[in-house]
Amino acid sequence: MQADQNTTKAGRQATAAPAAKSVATPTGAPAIELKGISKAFGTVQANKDISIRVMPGTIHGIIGENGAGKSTLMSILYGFYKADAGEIWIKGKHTQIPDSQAAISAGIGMVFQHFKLVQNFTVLENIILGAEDGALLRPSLNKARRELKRLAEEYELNVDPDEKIEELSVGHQQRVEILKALYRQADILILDEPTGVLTPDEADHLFRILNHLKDEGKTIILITHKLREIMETTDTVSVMRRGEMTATVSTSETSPEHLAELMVGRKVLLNVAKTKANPGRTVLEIENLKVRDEDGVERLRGINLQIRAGEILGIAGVSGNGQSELLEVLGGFANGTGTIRLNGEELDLTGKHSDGQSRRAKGIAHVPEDRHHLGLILDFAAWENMVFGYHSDPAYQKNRLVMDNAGITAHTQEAMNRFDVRPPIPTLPAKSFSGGNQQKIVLAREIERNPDLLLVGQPTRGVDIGAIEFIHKRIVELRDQGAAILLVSVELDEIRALSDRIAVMFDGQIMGERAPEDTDEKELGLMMAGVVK
Amino acid sequence: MDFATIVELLDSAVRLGTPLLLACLAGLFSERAGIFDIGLEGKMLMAAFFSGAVAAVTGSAWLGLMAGVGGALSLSLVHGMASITFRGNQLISGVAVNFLASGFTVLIAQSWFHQGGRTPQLSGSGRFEPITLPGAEAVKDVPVIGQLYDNLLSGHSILVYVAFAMVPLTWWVLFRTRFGLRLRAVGENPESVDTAGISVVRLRYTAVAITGVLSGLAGTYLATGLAAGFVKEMTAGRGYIALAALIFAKWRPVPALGATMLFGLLEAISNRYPNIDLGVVNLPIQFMQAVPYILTVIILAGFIGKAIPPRAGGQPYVKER
Amino acid sequence: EPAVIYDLGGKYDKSFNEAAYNGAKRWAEETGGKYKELEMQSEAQREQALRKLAESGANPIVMTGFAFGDTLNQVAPDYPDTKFAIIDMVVDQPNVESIVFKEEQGSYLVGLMAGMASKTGTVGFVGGMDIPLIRKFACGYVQGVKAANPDAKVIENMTGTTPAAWNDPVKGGEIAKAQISQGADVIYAAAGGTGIGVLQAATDGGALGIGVDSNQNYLHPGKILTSMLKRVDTAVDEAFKAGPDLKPGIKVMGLSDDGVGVALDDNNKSLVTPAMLKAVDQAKADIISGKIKVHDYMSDDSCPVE
Amino acid sequence: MEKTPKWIDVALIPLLNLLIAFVISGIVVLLIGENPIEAIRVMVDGSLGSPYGWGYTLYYATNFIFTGLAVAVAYHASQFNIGGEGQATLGGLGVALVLLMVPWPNWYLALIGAMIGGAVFGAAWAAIPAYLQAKRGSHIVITTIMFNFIAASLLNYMLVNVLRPRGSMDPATARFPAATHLPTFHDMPLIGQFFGKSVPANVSFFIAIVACFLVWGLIWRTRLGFAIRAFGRSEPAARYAGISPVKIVMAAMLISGALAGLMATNNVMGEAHRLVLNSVEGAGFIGIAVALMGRNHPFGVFLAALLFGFLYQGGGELALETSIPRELITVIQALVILFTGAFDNMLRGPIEQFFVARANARKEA
Ligand SMILES: Nc1ncnc2c1ncn2[C@@H]1O[C@H](COP(=O)(O)OP(=O)(O)OP(=O)(O)O)[C@@H](O)[C@H]1O
Ligand SMILES: Nc1ncnc2c1ncn2[C@@H]1O[C@H](COP(=O)(O)OP(=O)(O)OP(=O)(O)O)[C@@H](O)[C@H]1O
Ligand SMILES: [Mg+2]
Ligand SMILES: [Mg+2]
Repeated sequence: MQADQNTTKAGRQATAAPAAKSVATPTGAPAIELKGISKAFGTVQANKDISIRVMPGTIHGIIGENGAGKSTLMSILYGFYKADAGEIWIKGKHTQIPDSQAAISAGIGMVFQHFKLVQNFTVLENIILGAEDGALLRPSLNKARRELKRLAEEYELNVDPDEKIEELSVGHQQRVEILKALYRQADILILDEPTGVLTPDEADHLFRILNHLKDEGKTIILITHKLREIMETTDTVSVMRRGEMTATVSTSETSPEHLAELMVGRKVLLNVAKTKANPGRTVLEIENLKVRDEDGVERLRGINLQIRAGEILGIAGVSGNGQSELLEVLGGFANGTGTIRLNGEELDLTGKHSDGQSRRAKGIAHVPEDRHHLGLILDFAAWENMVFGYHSDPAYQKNRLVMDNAGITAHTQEAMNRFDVRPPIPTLPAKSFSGGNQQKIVLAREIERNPDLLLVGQPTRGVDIGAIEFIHKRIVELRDQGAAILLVSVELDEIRALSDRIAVMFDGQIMGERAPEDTDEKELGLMMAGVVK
Repeated sequence: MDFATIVELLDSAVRLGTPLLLACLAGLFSERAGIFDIGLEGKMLMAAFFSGAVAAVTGSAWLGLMAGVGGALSLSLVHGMASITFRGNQLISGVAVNFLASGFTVLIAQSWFHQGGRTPQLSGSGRFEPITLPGAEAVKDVPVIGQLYDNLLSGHSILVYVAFAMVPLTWWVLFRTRFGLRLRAVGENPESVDTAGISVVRLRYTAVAITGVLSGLAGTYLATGLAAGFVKEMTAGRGYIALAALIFAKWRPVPALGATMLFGLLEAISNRYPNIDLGVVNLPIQFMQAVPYILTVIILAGFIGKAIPPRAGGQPYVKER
Repeated sequence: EPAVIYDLGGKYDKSFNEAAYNGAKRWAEETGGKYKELEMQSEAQREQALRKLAESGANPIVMTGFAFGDTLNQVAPDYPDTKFAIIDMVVDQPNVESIVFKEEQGSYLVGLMAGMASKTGTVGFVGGMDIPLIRKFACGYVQGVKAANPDAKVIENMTGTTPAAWNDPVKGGEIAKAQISQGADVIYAAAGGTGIGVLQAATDGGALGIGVDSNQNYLHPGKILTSMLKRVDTAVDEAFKAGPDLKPGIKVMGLSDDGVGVALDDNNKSLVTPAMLKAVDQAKADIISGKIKVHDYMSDDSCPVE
Repeated sequence: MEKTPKWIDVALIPLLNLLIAFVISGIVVLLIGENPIEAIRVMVDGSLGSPYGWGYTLYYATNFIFTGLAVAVAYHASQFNIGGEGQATLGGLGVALVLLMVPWPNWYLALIGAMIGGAVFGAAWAAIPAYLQAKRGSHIVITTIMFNFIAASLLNYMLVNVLRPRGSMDPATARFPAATHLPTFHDMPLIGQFFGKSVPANVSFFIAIVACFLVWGLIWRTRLGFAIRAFGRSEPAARYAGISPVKIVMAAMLISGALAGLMATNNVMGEAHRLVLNSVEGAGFIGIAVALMGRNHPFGVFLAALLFGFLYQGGGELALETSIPRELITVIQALVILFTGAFDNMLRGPIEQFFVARANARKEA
């Protein structure tokens, strides 16, 4: 779930650009043509009347915000979901794709955003699954072993065929997925956000392979959030927004700014009105913080940081470099070693007092990265979510036994009004609110506590522009009231716009600190890649 | 304890372990495919009843066998519909299946035979009689080997040999065939199977059906091999012990043989020696009866190696929320 | 309208409860009367069943099995106008007739036959629930066996410690098989429904079985040496006949009044030798005359011959 | 999806499922050659048609309220406790020990003692599976099943080898002293005149009702309840909020076990006045059906317990009056669990789709 979702990186800095126009396609039958595809999940319309054509031997990019419907569309093409309406044409032929078997027969292979591998099977077993020749395994395995060797040589796709998937790195697992498709002789390959989980090196390797495949005449659809990748590798690109296909353009005729605007639907202005910080006493001091995960891998490798009252420290970095672990330790739900001092007082990192309750009692508020899994109980009403984590606070108790539900509801009503949560109905379950409004509920809960230290992870992920502006404003306000704020975001622009200081994390370490005005995207990018200290 | 006693105990363990073995392998297929099955008890009971009833009426153990398997299959279908088609809670479904069998068998038995919820006593061809293996008579007096052959290996009903043959067969199917590969995959990650173009639903129904057949054999053996007819609640918790054995065996066929035979031996010992005096403590019969359950708890607690169930086990496969 | 309540084994246990059922049926056939009957399904239901019948006006109410004792002791005073009869247990209430049998006497006779029929000199006994009543059966049996063959060995096993032991044929069969492998060639099953499995296993294993309570010779003709008859049927029949005039107090049924005995019929004719018949008749006469004293386990909770 | 009105979820779907279960049960009755209408008449008559019937119906309902609440409380912490049977068994042992070892002067002091005994023993029996789940990840369903069997063996041992009075053949304890007998409905002012001397329904019924209110308050009004529900809905979120999984699993299961154990005040102390084998009679399992039917809400549990009390008593009468065996209830119980539990989506799917379609149509408009 921690996939790197660099939603609208370029979008935020986009400026005016010419209106979108579909490019004229070359002659010949398209490899893929979708006509009028629609798909609803319950009341969510994930795809609305989508049409698209992809010419053979090209790399076609698809971009769009979180939840725009990209994965859904590709899953329909691959027969994983059934469309409610629409037609699929493959190589000029109207093709029914009721299930993945049909897609495979039509020469389509797909590498999903979340890999579909059997963890305790070997590479070989995963490769032949569903593509066995005959009822017995041995002949299939032998054949696959030979074939794998050939593919490995041809495409630099080396993996040990007898290794179990769970022993492989994410990058290698992805290779197995690509090998699976190639083994099935796919000539149309769909990759859903393949680079989100890769190191820059691995990503480069992947694109070399993709280009190689393209040169062989294969057709590739690439979903990504990273405009740079689109610009560097694709021939054409489609943009999706809220379930609709807003445009398809030739990559050579567009610019990142233009794409960003297409993606978001309007010109994007992102000026956070913010005065210069006025830092006071040191609130948070972290010394030599180390964290190991369940498998014993060191996720944080000696972090040192300080944050003062009235300043925002932004942590930039590709996701998966330890940011989540940092927030978890500070938030009290992961253990670590080292020293953390809040207002000069040392925090318990392993013992009885290293939990969310104790942290909150000390004045640490936390807007978690993943609001659905951590920040909210989706089945709880808004009023219950508004005190979630603070439910033991004496202010919310009627007496020693029972909670003051009526009081909490009234308090929630006010908070919802102040934070412009729509609809402002405290009794509605959290799952009934849209993503942006859910985020506002979490923010309201944490900010209204007037914490000494606010931890914020990805505060605007999947949130629309209007809400983004509002959320940023509240964070800055809190800073101006004298709180120390630790901001973690994979959106460089957000980091740059909000932070008073920027620290870059790579591989569990702080690569260095910069003042936002003294640095640029390029330098930060190199630091995030671990190249520059 | 002399050699003859040991052979006799082992012989008894084989008889008592056989229904456990069949039920355990039954559960293995289902759970390997990701469908938890705490309804083994009910399926065995259903099979015991239908096999007993049909064998009593027709006088044919083989017809009884078919009826028994049919009875267990029908409950498998119920469990399959609940957990595959309607994506219900597999544990709740299993509980319901057990109750259904426990009530239904007595209800029908009473209505058909008016013998207080049991079937008439089976005799002759209504039962699976012991089979004497070739040469058993001849070698019977040869010490050790002959005794083992005559007493332990020979003289069981056909279903016992079927059960033992099922062990290597299950292993082979699971690890050497396409079907086995897919079955294991669907229990670990159904999406991998789905995206490989294989129907998760069909695969899981097949697995559940195999479970029905095997638990049908288990119940049939109880009523027509081990005993001579159905009496109410005659499974007496054996389905749960089979489940315990399955966990004990970590969902693998060969260890399943070991686990079920161990539990069979425990039962044989407690039949023979109600109280076991270890000198220091005197183990009462109630303790002996609880040993399989206690062992299972210990295994589950991870004190003797961790038992990791198939990863997708117990969860319905839901594509669209 | 009289009523009978069967214990957990159910009225078709082919043994104890079935004997009661046969008695009730016989009464109905002879008198043309109607009676109510109930089968216990669980331990906790006893009181409700008893009260239900008493309140419905049934009189007398006969129940089979010691397990009703405690409950009856509670319920009987609430229905002073109803007569109760309980089999196998003594309940001291003014409206209760307690019917007990001298099972040791009948068991002695079948033991005698077993001792004579055994070729290996080893015989078996499979009891149901481990309670003094069943030990009483075992003790009489052992005495009979020893009377026929002082060197004979008797293997004794109980099926369990709870009422479930009355209804576990699979376990009964396993125990019988174990006894056969230890050399037993005659096995006496005093275990209610469990006995069915014992007799089956004995037949399968080439040993002779001995049935109990009802005449079970027909279950495996030619393979069952005899059955120890305990005339629960007579007891029920008589209680029904007495109707509301049932005489409270203790009624003991033994050899002298044919309350217990051995079953001889066409099914076991081939197995019973004239010598056996003679020995049984002699022993019977001696017991009635008091020449042979068969020890009653329940009189002192011990068995002198073991 | 939340587009469906609440009453559909809490009333319509359970009732429809119940209806299906009853219709199928009726078919089963037909199948065995009996008349289902007559069967229903006998059941209604025997369980609701007289104070005698009510006395038993409410007695059984009391058992089921306790076990149903036990399942429900655990369920709110997403723990599926099917160990109610074993916990109630141990509760019985606790009650018996308390009543036999202490010379209680009167019933209400004895009741307090018995409640503590039953609750502590029931909770203790739930504690081990709970601990193993919380600390070692052993699946609570399997461990509680195992603990049901172990409880049966333990009780068997205690009754046969320890608690059976000398000379008695029953595997049962001695009678509890008369001072500890609970007042039945017959002994109560006002209502006493309606009920016969023998009705088993007793003051425990009111304790069960109080328990419903307390559980309701616990789950929806207290901090602990808040934490239990939060943990039950999302374990990661609960950890984020600083709610300790171990504490919640333990707390919920201990309360659950205690509730199951409290059942013994009704059946052991209130009715049998001694501890016999299998005194629980499957009430622990019926608790599952009751909780499912009652949607894990104490009020729903109360209604469902009444329903099952009716089924149980009516089924008993059925066995007395007709030739339909008592096992019919087991079948009905199974069908109720099947349809309200496992087959829940069968109706829910189409019904929700209907409402989604309606919502979408409205959106279009
Ligand atoms: N299986 C599903 N069941 C219900 N709703 C779904 C399902 N999959 C996706 N959705 C919904 O459909 C919409 C489109 O989702 P989709 O995954 O296609 O977006 P995406 O463009 O791939 O986003 P991301 O960039 O986050 O991967 C979202 O609102 C999502 O919540
Ligand atoms: N996982 C989900 N489960 C149930 N309903 C959902 C889910 N995700 C979204 N919805 C429903 O879909 C509607 C649209 O949600 P979505 O998050 O796509 O809104 P949005 O248009 O992106 O708004 P925002 O910009 O505020 O995020 C919501 O009102 C919500 O009811
Ligand atoms: Mg996606
Ligand atoms: Mg959104």
